[in-house]
Amino acid sequence: MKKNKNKSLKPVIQIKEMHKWFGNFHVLKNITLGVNQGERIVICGPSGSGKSTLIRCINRLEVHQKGDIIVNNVELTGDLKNLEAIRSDVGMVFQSFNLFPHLTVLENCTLAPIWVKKLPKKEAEELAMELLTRVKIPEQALKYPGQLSGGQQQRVAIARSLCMQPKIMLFDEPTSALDPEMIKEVLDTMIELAQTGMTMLVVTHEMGFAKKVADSVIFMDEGEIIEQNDPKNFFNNPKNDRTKLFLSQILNH
Amino acid sequence: MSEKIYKPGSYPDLPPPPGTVGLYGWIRQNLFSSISNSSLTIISVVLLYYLIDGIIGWFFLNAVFDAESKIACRKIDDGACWAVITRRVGQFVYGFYPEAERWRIDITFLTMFLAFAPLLYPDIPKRKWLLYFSAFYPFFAFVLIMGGYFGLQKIEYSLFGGFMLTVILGVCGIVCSLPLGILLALGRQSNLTVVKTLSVCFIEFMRGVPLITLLFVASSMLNYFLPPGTNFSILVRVIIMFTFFSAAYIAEVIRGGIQAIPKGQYEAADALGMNYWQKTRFITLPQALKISIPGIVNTFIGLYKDTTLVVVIGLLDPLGIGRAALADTKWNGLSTETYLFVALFFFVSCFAMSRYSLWLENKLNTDKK
Amino acid sequence: MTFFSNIWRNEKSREIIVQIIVLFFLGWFISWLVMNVNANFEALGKDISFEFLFIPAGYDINQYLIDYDSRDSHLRAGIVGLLNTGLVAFFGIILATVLGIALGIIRLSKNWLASKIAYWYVEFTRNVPILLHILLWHGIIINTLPHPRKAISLGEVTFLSNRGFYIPKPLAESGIELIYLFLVVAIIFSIFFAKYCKKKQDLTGIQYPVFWINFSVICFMPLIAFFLSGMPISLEIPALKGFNFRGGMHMSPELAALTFALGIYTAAFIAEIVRAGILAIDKGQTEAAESIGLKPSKVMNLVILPQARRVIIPPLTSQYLNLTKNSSLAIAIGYMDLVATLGGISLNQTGREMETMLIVMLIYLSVSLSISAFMNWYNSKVKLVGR
Amino acid sequence: MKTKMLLAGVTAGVMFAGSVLASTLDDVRARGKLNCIINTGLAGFAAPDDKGNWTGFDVDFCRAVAAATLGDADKVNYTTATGKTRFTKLAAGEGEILSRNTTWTFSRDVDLSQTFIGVNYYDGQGFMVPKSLGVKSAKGLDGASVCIQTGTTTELNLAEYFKGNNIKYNPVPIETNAEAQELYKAGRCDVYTTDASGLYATMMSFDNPSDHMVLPEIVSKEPLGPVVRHGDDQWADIVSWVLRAMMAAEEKGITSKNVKELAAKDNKDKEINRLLGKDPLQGLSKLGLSADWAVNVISQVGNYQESFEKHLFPLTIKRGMNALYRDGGLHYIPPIK
Repeated sequence: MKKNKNKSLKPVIQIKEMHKWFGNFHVLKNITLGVNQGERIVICGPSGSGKSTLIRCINRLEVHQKGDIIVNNVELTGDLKNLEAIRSDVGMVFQSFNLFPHLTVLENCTLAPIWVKKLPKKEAEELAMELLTRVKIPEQALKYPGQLSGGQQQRVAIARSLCMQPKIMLFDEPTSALDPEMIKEVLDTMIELAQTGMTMLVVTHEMGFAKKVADSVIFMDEGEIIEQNDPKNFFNNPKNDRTKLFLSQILNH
Repeated sequence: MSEKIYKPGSYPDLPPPPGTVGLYGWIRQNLFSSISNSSLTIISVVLLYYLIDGIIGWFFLNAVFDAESKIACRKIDDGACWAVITRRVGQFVYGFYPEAERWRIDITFLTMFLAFAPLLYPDIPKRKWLLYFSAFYPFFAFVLIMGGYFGLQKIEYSLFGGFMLTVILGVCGIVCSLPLGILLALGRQSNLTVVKTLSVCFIEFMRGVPLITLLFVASSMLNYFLPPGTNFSILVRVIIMFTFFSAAYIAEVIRGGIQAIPKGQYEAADALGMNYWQKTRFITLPQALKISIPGIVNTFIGLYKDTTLVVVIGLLDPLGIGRAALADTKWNGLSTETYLFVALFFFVSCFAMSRYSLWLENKLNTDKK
Repeated sequence: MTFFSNIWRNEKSREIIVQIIVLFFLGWFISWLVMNVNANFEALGKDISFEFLFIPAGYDINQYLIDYDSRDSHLRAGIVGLLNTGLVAFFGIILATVLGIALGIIRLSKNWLASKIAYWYVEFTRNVPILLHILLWHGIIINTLPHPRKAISLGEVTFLSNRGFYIPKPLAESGIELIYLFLVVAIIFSIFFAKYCKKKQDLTGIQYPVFWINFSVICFMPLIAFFLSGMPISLEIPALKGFNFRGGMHMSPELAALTFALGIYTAAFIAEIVRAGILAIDKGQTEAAESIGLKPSKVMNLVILPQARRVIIPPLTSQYLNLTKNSSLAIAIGYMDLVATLGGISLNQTGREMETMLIVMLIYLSVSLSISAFMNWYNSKVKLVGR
Repeated sequence: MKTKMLLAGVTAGVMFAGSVLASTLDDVRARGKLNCIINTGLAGFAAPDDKGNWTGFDVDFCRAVAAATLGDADKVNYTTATGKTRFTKLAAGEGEILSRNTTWTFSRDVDLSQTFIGVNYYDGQGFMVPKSLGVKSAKGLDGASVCIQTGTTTELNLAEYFKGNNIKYNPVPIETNAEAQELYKAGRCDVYTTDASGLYATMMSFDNPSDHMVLPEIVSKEPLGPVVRHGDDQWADIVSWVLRAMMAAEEKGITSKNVKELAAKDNKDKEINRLLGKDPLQGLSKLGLSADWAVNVISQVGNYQESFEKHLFPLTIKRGMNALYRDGGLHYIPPIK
């Protein structure tokens, strides 16, 4: 896949010396990270390394205790108005889909646009259908999530986030809960999304995806960013020993 | 030995071994599978025989269904004297509601099923239209029962009694306690310490004291807490207490429902930028209430049974009507018949409700897959 | 203006503001209630005072576990009532537990008929209000049992009549100390023996029938002492004197009816809890236990019951609590419990509704709170360790 | 959606029954009905018949007050109360009158802040036993089980009497008369004690009344009468003069049969004229009653004697203390002037 070379260098996410603790446990240590508009970043690392926590801090699902996070020029603090603004600009896709089981696929997609963005119902539904078409499941619109396969559910979840017309998309291990034959359909959707120039932060172990799409790959361990590099260098000559060990473990099985 | 090539489907279906299917097989498996099992069966049969023999004789064969008085009953036969019921069945059902106006109660209760149907059976056809009726029903029922409007004769609370009173207390109690229970459940799950503490205190207090003491409060002390001159009818005061009492239990049921919702649901809603009330309205409550319906029905059954306690503060529910009947010279001494009749009424209605709750639970289980 | 909007927009300060508003309304509401009470009491010429607790009650109580006389105070009458509540709750809980567990197990029995009978029994009892159970049992006891003069006697020492059940009362004489001593020794021995056997099994794998050995030691040691010391226990046998039996231990029809009604009603709920608790254990647990070669009795004792207990005990405790609260319906048949003494006759004689009901409610509340505290402690203790 | 509907239900559930800021009489008139608190069931005094109408001696008094204030004896709502709940129900404003064989005592009058407006039945606590027991005096009741109706003065009288005579007994406290009756009949207790009137009422309800007897000892004074709340003197006066009017009517020979006739003509006895509205009664307007109030009471309910005969004679209760003063009883009526 051809990489998108003409990206603006406008930073959309700036994280500076950010720390986070769960009780006494220091999960994130001195994280500094900048993401430019249109950049695609893949975060990998062993389980428990804090990568999920990191991206959850970006839309304040987790509250960081020290340092700054600035998203779209708005600083994340306890201010509720700012939070609302950030959350409608940042979409998130979860490992376990988290679709609302009591609503149809269409209702899942229109709920937030109608109530948070205050779109008229008709407009919201049109937008939702358009995005469902984009993730290739418009025919499932009136079904309930429980009636869909895992891959389909995850694609609905992506469409649901896109309905808020976000500027940034966060993916938290979007394929880990899926059967192998469904991983591809989700990854394809994500690749298509990447081609539209969306800013994406993806926590995943799918190294194929990283090689294909990512502008840069981050390796985390024990709450620290160990290494950040473009995919070619990251996979071919990792600098850090821990990165080498990690790559040898996940690539050689 | 000639080699046989196996082809799928070529082996014939054989009948099962004898004695494992059919009536005989069923009896053998379920009643006489071992020595201890067989003896249990025999004991049960003997027990049942004596029970049924005694009961049928007293209940039906030797019973008297109509007579002038207890003495007249005893002259006819020595079984149960159901005349105390048949002669006063109107009182047992309607209390002292004027006879000419009883059709109003009949209509109210018949339409009640129509009003509840869309809430209790989600798959009912034309649900939406019925829901409008349900919303309108409380006013309809209130006007019809109380009167005073549209040329209907006004009826005083003190004439209410019998099963009608039971149903009114139960239904009003549960309908009023649902919103309060929901608020309490949300309060108990709230991050705000003050709100949480208040909800916990209220819930634990109501669940900690016997209902009878709350009814005493309703009957004797509630007025002290209101501005001088305020005067509620005892019926309203009792309904208030029932509401508080069952709201505490319903809050706990709904809290269970809320806790059963996976954390991911809230995270997804957060990520979409919803605020607390939007999350509560669109995500938490629809899911929590659906899970809690069987629990709510069970709470209702409990409340419905507890309405008998109002007899202690002098209201004439079926039990009170029964006791008033026993105070009548003619029927004195027929307590077993009276109590059994009331017990039977409660059994039939509560059993029906618990079957409904069971059906719903199974349905929810299959829905979830 | 911006200052206030900033405060309102901040997560933390918004929470604090909301809580202050709630507190303000709460304070206003409470003071409104207090003002109303004051105004009403002034209009009626009443006051709030607990002095009535110390004036003579003036009425008699038919059953007391501590000495009581009509000249004792209302406070003492209340304590007598509280003890009576405790007594009936104690008997009721024992009956409900035994019956409930038996029914729960019969419900799961492979015998279709027995299981059906248990099923209908449970349905019949739990769908009829407890008050009716109490009234029906009371009616049955006083209407079907004979007058004391025609009492049913079992061996001329135990009597059943509509005045209740009379059984002989053991009276201690000199020399009884030896029996107590032997009992204490037996219990201490059992504890050490159990520990010893456990250790022995851990080390060598040898298993002893510990339960049976300890059981017989605890039973027989006091019995031996009883004969050694020359049988120092005599029985006071109830006898018909005047209108009633006198002497012996007596269970009044009200206590009996209440015990039966509460026990039988609660047993229906306990049966369901026990059944659900056992069914809640995954079938795979039994299969796994059988596949490693455990005997059926060991499967039950070592695998199923420890897990089922965790599921059963919390709802069981709340049933016990319900039973205790339901015992307040004693008032309907004239059993003198807490509600009938302090919240009944005392209230009525003194006209102190506010004070008496406050005391009664606080007592029930503290009982139920301490039970739920215990339950929380138990839950946290047995909680499965999970990720 | 659902929550909205439920809220609608709540609004319907909150039903005010009006307030009592106005005078009691105005309240009753505005409502068009008198609220009267009566017994849950005591033969002869208050019990529902098979048709659901309350009848009895106490019920008659409610009817009389309704006749005097509203002109129609049927305009009464009956609220039932047990011995325990009656005072609180009255205090809570659930009725304007408590007409439920209630004993007039100092503490009830003063401490419980109620107004006893007179005595309509002189009673005393007695004991009923089955004749087969062979007891001739209350002093022979040592060791007996005694059924008591609670929420009354009964348990105090009993404790005092037995204590004074050093007799041991086993009290069985009961909430209502109906239950006490059941227990006594089933032999749960040897003795039933309550007001003698109640004992006679109970006895008559038995299959064989002659198998039982009321012991000669009357251990207390129980003047029974209607009660109203403290604080509305006008209302207390109305209720007390309704009671006196019924007794005065008996004294003057006015009955429900001849009251219309007497009211129409000029009687020699000026007291009759004043009572029946022929001659003006000073201050009647202060009570807020119409001139024909007593006519309404007597024509619709009857005089004291009629009510007594109708409800209490069937229980074999004799007039005794409850006769008029001139017949040797205790009822002495102040002059109607």
